Amino acid sequence: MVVGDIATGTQVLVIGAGPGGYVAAIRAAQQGLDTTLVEKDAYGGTCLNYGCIPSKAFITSANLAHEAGHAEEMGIHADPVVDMSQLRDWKDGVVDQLTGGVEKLCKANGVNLVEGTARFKDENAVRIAHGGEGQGSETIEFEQCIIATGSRPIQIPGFDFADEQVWSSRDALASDTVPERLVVVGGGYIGMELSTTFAKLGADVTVVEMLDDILPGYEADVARVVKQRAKDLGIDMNFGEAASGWTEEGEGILVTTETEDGEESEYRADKVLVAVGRSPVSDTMEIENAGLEADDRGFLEVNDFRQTSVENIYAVGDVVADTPMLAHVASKEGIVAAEHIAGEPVAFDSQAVPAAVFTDPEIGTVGMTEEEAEEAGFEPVVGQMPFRASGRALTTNHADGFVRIVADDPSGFVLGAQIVGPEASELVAEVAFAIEMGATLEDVASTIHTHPTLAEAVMEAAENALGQAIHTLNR
Amino acid sequence: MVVGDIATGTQVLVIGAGPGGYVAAIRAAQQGLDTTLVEKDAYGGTCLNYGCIPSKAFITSANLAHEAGHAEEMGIHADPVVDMSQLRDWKDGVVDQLTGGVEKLCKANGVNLVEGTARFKDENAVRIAHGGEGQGSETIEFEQCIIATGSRPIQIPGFDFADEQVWSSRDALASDTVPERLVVVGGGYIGMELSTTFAKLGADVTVVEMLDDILPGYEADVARVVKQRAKDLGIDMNFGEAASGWTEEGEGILVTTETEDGEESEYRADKVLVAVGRSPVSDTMEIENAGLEADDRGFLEVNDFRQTSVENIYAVGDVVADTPMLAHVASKEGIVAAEHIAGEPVAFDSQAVPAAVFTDPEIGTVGMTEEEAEEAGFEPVVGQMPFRASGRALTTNHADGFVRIVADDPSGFVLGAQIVGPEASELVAEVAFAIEMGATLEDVASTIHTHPTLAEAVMEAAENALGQAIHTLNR
Amino acid sequence: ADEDEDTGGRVFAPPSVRRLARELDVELETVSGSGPSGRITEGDVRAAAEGEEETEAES
Ligand SMILES: Cc1cc2nc3c(=O)[nH]c(=O)nc-3n(C[C@H](O)[C@H](O)[C@H](O)COP(=O)(O)OP(=O)(O)OC[C@H]3O[C@@H](n4cnc5c(N)ncnc54)[C@H](O)[C@@H]3O)c2cc1C
Ligand SMILES: Cc1cc2nc3c(=O)[nH]c(=O)nc-3n(C[C@H](O)[C@H](O)[C@H](O)COP(=O)(O)OP(=O)(O)OC[C@H]3O[C@@H](n4cnc5c(N)ncnc54)[C@H](O)[C@@H]3O)c2cc1C
Repeated sequence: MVVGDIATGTQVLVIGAGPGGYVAAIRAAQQGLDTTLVEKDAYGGTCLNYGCIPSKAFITSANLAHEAGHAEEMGIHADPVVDMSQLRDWKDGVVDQLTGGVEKLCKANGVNLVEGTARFKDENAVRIAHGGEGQGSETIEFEQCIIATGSRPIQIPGFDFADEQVWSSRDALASDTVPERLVVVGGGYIGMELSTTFAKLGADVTVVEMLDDILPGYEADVARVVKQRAKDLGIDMNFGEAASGWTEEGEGILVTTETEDGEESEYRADKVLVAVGRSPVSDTMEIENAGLEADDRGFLEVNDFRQTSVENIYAVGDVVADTPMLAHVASKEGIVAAEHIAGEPVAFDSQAVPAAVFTDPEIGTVGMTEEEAEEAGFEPVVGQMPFRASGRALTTNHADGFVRIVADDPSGFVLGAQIVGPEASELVAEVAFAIEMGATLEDVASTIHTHPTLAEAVMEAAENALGQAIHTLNR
Repeated sequence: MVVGDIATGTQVLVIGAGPGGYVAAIRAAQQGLDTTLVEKDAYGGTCLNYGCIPSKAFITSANLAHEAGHAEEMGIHADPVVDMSQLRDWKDGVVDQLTGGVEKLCKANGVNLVEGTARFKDENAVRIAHGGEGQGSETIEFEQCIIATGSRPIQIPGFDFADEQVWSSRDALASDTVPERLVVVGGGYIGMELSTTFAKLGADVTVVEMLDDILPGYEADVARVVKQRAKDLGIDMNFGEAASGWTEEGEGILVTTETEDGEESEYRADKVLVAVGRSPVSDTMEIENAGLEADDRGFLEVNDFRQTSVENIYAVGDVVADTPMLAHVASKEGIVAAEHIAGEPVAFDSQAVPAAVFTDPEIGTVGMTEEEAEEAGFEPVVGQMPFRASGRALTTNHADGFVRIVADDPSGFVLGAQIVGPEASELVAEVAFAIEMGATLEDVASTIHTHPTLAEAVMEAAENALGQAIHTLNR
Repeated sequence: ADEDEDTGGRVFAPPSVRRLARELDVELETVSGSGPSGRITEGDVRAAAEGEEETEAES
């Protein structure tokens, strides 16, 4: 046990062990740098503990149970019951396996692990406050630092996550019961993933969204496929309404919303999940002591190498301004920062960042939409393949949605894709790779794709853009 | 109704409407060529009617029912019952939708459709015998012909597909009952796909294979993952035994096998499925009248443009020698033949042909194995990522298997991949594309892959080959 | 697209080529690609780097 303030030194100090920080630390150690990783809560950060992983575990089980219960068409007669506390335990097991893995991988690569909260003393040292009482503190001096402190859910007035009726996404994913009635505030990707999941698990779900559609940022025809399915699942979606507060009522609660014109509505519920976005965590480390300043929303600005305004201090992940708050962006930024410190000729030069939404069906997008391509000065040509014309999609009984590919004319360079449908999260990988490679429509169209697979739809969309699709009519 | 022999003419005549023929016909028509497609049985050929599509439909339903019934770990309690005749009807519906689609697409592209059996009169004409009696016959003169007559299941001595106890894959996929006990002769991909499917649907399955492993042609560590799972499903696998005959016994049958040393074994069953391979169909068209000759196994030899020894007669698909008997190969060859006729600068120049096996788990392979790369004169470097280290795989509860990528050292050019695990059939698409693009390990490794997806494992395998994997230890 | 339009920093070169360009201190924007549709290849970057050296040696 360490008591009193002792000082140690490290070449690279990484603050936060989420997918930004632990990846940065491992890569730094792989580059031969003496590396220390500080984490105040749990290895794996938001992603492994409260985000990507637990949500996808819940989604798998909810999908399987729901699908099996609704597959009479395919000859399957079943009445699945989900034991939510068993599901929670299984999910916890998956999380433990992965976070344990992260810890082991850090150690195996020679990363020094320190538990505690890091606060800057100056631009070359942090003080670590350990969690337990009387644990004393520790000063760590560093040559370079990588800040990877991530993000937290945004709270809105009138809804306090401390109340047991008010859920953050983290609370929802820790639950071992399914509320009978769930109001979800926010129709973004986290809100829609959890709405779908809880609806499939048997909750009566109501979504309240301030804007006029779900999944802002996605094109209307992409969102429409998910919205239609959500409707079919019985999810009640209400637009143009902002949640203003809640009160207890009988056994449950009453959630109040308000339109811009001041019109009020009330929704009965047992829990209210607030999923209106996440804000960066830049206020836990006394960054001002290092001469750093966050922007007005709390983000840190960085250059192509992920350096902040203080040259030897880098920032990666959700805390960084201007890049999407996604785990794989955090990891990529972590790699860039670590390799840059090691003197490698790297930069965050990705041409496109893929993103997935694990709703029903899934969404996978990468690069530019047709509109964005036009705005960027390209002359976009677009090709589309509906999954209802895909043999593989029909045999999986999931044939809603489409693959759309956007390219430049006449160069044929692939610029983007919007995919909504089965395994969209996986299918987008090929297009992301095509974009990074500077590949053309012809490259994609003339590569043999295995039959019968969903990936054929990517090829068909490219053929369609070239006016020579086989399984769909060319315009 | 046409009676008597009338002669019509066409620029391009395509014989057979499987994935080789219908794709060739559509593409030829798209090139502005006057095109006629002759089919004696059903649009879509083996693939859509009796192969790829019906098998995958059965697999989907069997998987869903079986998974839901074995997911207590994830909290799902269900006892699914599969109504086999309902499943068969659903499968038929999918097939009808797709074959109807093929017919529509042909017409929409301006392909003339003719029903009947084509036989060569000479190298510029075929006679069409129509199916019904008294339908007369028709002569079609052509400038170019594309033969796409496909393949049929091989029969072995002692097993006649005409007997109702003896199943071809086609019979198995037409069944509306699940035999209590099923003996499967042949552990190739069709045999193993159907063994797994019927085992999950409740049959007691015994596989008899002449060689000493299942899935000949796949590496041992790839086959092992599927074999282990087959064992866990209760499939009894017997190697080094050739099926020699069967007799009726009581309600069922008794299948006899023999080892090389003459040792006999007997297996009780209700049906025996013979899946020992397929042979080309080159004997339905009197090819000798066109001056063509098949090799001793019945295949037609072709050049890079899919021309046979008779310049204006092309051949594509299963009937062609030296390329794998796969639907997507047939389609690619069809496109090459059609475009070559149209004068386009094409050739069958694919660097690698991906292939998938839809067992549990799936297999997806493309390009060279490590051994093949060595034999070809490369200095292979190999990278691997086990799915048990993949967050996405763990959240789907399917974490058996791995992604292996093979590349050349030090150029880094990607040469191949062997994938066994969840969605392997889809994941192989990215590597196939990388090979066609002449991409390097670094290109794959530094492309951002969405988290959490299985496709990340492809990136990790590439990183592993470069000695810098994050989620698995580098050697 | 028109050659002279500013297309938001998009470069058409594989990641490995982009890295090589940084390693050899070559500005990708100044390299004309010899690949399909003008895609920049490893050879283009190496040639540009050598050209640079030659120019430097001459001056
Ligand atoms: C419900 C949900 C679902 C999601 N699904 C996806 C998805 O499917 N795909 C995807 O890409 N993204 C998803 N995300 C987003 C993803 O979780 C984040 O983008 C990702 O976790 C960001 O990684 P990070 O390393 O920047 O930060 P984090 O993962 O937030 O990790 C930051 C870490 O820093 C620690 N820390 C903070 N301050 C200090 C300090 N002063 N000292 C020491 N330690 C400190 C924190 O305890 C935390 O562990 C999801 C998020 C949620 C909430
Ligand atoms: C159970 C099973 C599962 C399979 N699964 C897959 C898979 O997952 N992926 C994959 O890639 N492949 C799979 N295959 C193989 C695939 O079906 C074949 O590779 C593909 O069908 C070959 O296409 P083709 O066009 O060459 O021939 P076919 O599809 O066999 O079509 C040939 C057509 O020609 C017609 N014909 C023949 N002679 C004449 C004549 N003289 N006149 C007029 N018409 C004629 C026939 O009636 C037939 O319709 C599977 C096969 C089986 C049996």
